[in-house]
Amino acid sequence: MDFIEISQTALLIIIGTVGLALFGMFFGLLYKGIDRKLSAHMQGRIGPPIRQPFRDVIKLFTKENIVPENAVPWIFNMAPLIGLVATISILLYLPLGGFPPLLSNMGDLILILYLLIIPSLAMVIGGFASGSPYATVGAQREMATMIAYEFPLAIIIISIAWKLSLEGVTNVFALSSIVSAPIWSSAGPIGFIGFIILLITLIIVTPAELSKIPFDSPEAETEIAGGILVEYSGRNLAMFYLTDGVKTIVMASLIVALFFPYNLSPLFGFGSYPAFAIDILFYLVKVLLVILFSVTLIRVAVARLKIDQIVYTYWVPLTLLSLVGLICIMWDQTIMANFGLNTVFEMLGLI
Amino acid sequence: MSMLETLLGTFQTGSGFWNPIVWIIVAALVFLITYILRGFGNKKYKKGTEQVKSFLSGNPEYEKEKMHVKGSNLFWGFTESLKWIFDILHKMHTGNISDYVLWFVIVMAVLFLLVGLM
Amino acid sequence: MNIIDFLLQHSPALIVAIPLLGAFLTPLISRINNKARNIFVILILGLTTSIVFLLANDVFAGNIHTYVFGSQDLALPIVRILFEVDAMSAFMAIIGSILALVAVIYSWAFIKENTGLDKFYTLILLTTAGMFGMVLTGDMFNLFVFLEITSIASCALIAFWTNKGKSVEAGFKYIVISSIGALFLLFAIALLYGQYNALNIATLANAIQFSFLDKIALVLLIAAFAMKAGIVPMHMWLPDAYSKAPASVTIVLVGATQASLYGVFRVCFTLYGNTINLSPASIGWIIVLLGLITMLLGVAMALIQSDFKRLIAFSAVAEIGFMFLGIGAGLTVLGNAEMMAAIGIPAMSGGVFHIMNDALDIGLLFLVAGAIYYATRETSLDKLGGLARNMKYTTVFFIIGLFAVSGIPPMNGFASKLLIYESTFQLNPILSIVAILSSIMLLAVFVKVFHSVFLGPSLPKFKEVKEVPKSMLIAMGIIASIIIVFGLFPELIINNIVEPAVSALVNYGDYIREVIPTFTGGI
Amino acid sequence: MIFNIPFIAVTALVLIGLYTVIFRRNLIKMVIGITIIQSGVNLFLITLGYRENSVAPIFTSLPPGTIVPEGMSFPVPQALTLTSIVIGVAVLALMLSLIIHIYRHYGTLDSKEIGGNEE
Repeated sequence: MDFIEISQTALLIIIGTVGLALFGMFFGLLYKGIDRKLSAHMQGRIGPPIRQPFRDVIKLFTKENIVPENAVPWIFNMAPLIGLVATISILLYLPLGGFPPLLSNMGDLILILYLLIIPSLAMVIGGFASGSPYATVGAQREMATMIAYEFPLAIIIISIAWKLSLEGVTNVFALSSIVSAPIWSSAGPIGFIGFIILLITLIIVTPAELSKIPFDSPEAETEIAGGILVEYSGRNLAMFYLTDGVKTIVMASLIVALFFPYNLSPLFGFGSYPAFAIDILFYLVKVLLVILFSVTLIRVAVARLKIDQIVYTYWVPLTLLSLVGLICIMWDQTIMANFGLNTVFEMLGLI
Repeated sequence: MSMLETLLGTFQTGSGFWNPIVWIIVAALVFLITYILRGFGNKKYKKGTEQVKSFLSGNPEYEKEKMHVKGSNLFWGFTESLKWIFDILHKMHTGNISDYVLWFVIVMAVLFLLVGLM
Repeated sequence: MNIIDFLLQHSPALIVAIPLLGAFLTPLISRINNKARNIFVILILGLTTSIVFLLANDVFAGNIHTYVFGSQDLALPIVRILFEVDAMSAFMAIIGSILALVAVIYSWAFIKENTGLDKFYTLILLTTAGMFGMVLTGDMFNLFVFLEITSIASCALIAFWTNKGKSVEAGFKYIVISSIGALFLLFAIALLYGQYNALNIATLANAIQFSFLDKIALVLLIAAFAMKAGIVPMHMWLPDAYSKAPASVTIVLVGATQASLYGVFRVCFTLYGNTINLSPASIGWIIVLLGLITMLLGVAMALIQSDFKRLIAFSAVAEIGFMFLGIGAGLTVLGNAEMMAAIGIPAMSGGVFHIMNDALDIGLLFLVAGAIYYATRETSLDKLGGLARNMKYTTVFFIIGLFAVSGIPPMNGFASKLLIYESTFQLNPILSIVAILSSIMLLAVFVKVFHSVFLGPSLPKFKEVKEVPKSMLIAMGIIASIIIVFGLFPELIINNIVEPAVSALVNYGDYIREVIPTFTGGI
Repeated sequence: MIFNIPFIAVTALVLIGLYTVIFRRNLIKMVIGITIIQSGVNLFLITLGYRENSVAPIFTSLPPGTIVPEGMSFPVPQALTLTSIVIGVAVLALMLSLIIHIYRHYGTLDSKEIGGNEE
């Protein structure tokens, strides 16, 4: 690698980073607006205009940025920034539309799993740093929720990687390999059921990852007055607001990349720029659908759970569900070879 | 140049990658962007007024010790829903030296069984 | 012959001899004054550390060092004691030397107000010497002797604050449990000696048959070493000992515990390496299973602790589970070249790297806990709070330790855990899932500490608390900077330090061939 | 059969010692238990060194007609046992001195009473 190549790569990464940061923030807020509008319509309200989140951010920027006297100022101010930075950096490892990940060979699925922890961790630490009892209660709830949903999430990610490793895919944790070998194509009938179970689990994990109803007890406005965010105001709150938006995009893109990595351009036979355009559009539609199902619908349909109920939900029913998914996939792989439908038919003398 | 490449090298696990330096560079870049963005916001607030008091739904503030949630009260929801596990664990740790030796003997017996079955 | 070559040639003996000599000179030196004694001890350990690095540099290049005390004649293999240093030994010695050096630097201010410090430093040097002896020796009985030296010295250190009942009690528990463990170890050594008339690890490994008695010996060895390493459910002495000892002792104890861990791996890979393929998976799976239980129970217990040091001790237990998982996964595929390259080597690299990372991370956290104790005389999480204002540097070091121990990128813990997750899942997906879960719970554990010690409103009773003295900050700074460097350049560390250690364990034949040139197995 | 008696004694001593450590609540008795285990292990070591009709391995005063080295009993187990006894004494002294301290602090030697400190 010579100097020119390195500088070209560096330039690409810099431009890509800036672009993705702006992309993430813009679409995060846009989807937030769409989500609010849709849920309002589902509840028979008119709802705010779609550009309302942008106005909210601008409004927050003009408000006073209060640092409470019980807070530890440097941690209190740093936490929102760190959260936003970590969230945006995940976008660089995710394939968006027809584009491969910008840093495709420099980070993998486990890294994304860990980077997804950082925004929640930043919120937790920010909440603890506010020094308010409400925020502390909210923050410890957020941490408990995090441990809770990480169990099924780990099962999902490891199951997918395990399945791919049996298919002989190299670098099974790299997003680019997962996208290039969609999991549905290699699964048998039982494995297919297994993956559907995993998809359902992941869709239920998403609201907790994003602190949305029914898993929003860390922020529960009606009981602990906003919880983690109770002491935040002004630009610090705006940072958390943006983090939330970007994180929605990240989670939706992750689901899209893991389960629906298909593109439209091969279907139409487009190349070059039309292909980019149609793939990006298709990707945005997929993200919208994922958000519709995993955030909006669940949010409208279900009421908030208590914190011990959240932990129970994730550690018992959902973990068991995802383990069933895992077992289905393992069964598909090992037992179908010996006791598959063909063998069963043969044993019954049908073939 | 080779030195630079070694330092920038991606860490390969056989199934994935991790390049800390590039992540640091990217994160620094994003930090710069967000920091500038944050700079557009209003910096001021009124120090020493009612504003900086903790929000307690209008209740008067307690003394500082009571405002600090104690360490052993954290993660209530988690310990509550998995209470039976923690109860068993608590019973296991008696703090009695005889029990420590007993556990050692039990583990040895189990290992004897496992290795003997081999 | 120039001095470097001379030092290198005699380094295995010098690494043990210098701290041992220093230990008994310390009471004499402290007659002069306290400062001279402190400088003397730091110099002794600095010298030892530099010799360790010198030796390690040579060993990592591929040379196994042997050092013979007694008969040079190979025909009488028993009438001598052999030190044999391969890359794994050197790796453990590096960890031990760093921890010991940091411990004495930290002690300068931390333990200044206590009496009986000449004995304190003597015991620290003795523990260190015992630890080095354990990892460098090539002789089973010698291993037992060094284990006992380490146990006795560290027991006295745990009970150093004899004015506290709990410390004495913890020391008593430690000596009871470790002497029983050591006796069973001796029993196992006697079983091996009775059959093969040898005590040398390489000679034994060459001759071993995996007979019924060998199996008994294996169980006794694994159980005894695993107990000394703190494997659940034999871990209960560890939180007592770690939490009641002074912080600078705890960090030496971490090294001593890991020397026992080294014992497990040396026994499984080298001593029984040639025969373990007779029962390919079982021993490895037992180790993996112990690792999983250790991880989950350790972290679950840590979650409900309300004492700072006890909580860190339980997470240290959980961390040991990760090493057992990684290296045990390698043991399950030992002797299968294809699986070894795909699963074993990455998993073991993760496990071995994690030994180093755990020593640094847990060490740093214990030092922070010690600093908090020094500043406030308090370790209960229910009584502390709001210290981030008074102790900024300590807070930063704690945040580094928090991120490192829970494996948040870009710290060193992430690299080793990544290796473990991304290799063990091929054996069984459950292994990785449990590992990821425990890692997240470790994060929760330390976030709880972060809140209850550093954050929250500033409490009136801690208004006067000041930052700890410079020597403690320097000690914490050394470890923190190593953590960051390891986190930023994991590839360099893996290639240059971890990989040789892993291949020393996997290619156990080289270790045996160094003594028995005719040995043919273990390629 | 007669040669198995030492091994039976070793097993018995180790088991008695373990029983004492696990089921006795007095710390002094537990220490005695550890000493019994130690005696068992030492006996085991010394038994291994036994060789029928052998002489002491002192080269300068061998009785005439001794086969070297087969006719001599091997010195290593004795050396091991001696080392082990020395270590045992050190451990014993340490344990007893700690017990004195424990008695001063707690006023009792009951392991259940001093033990129950787990948070």
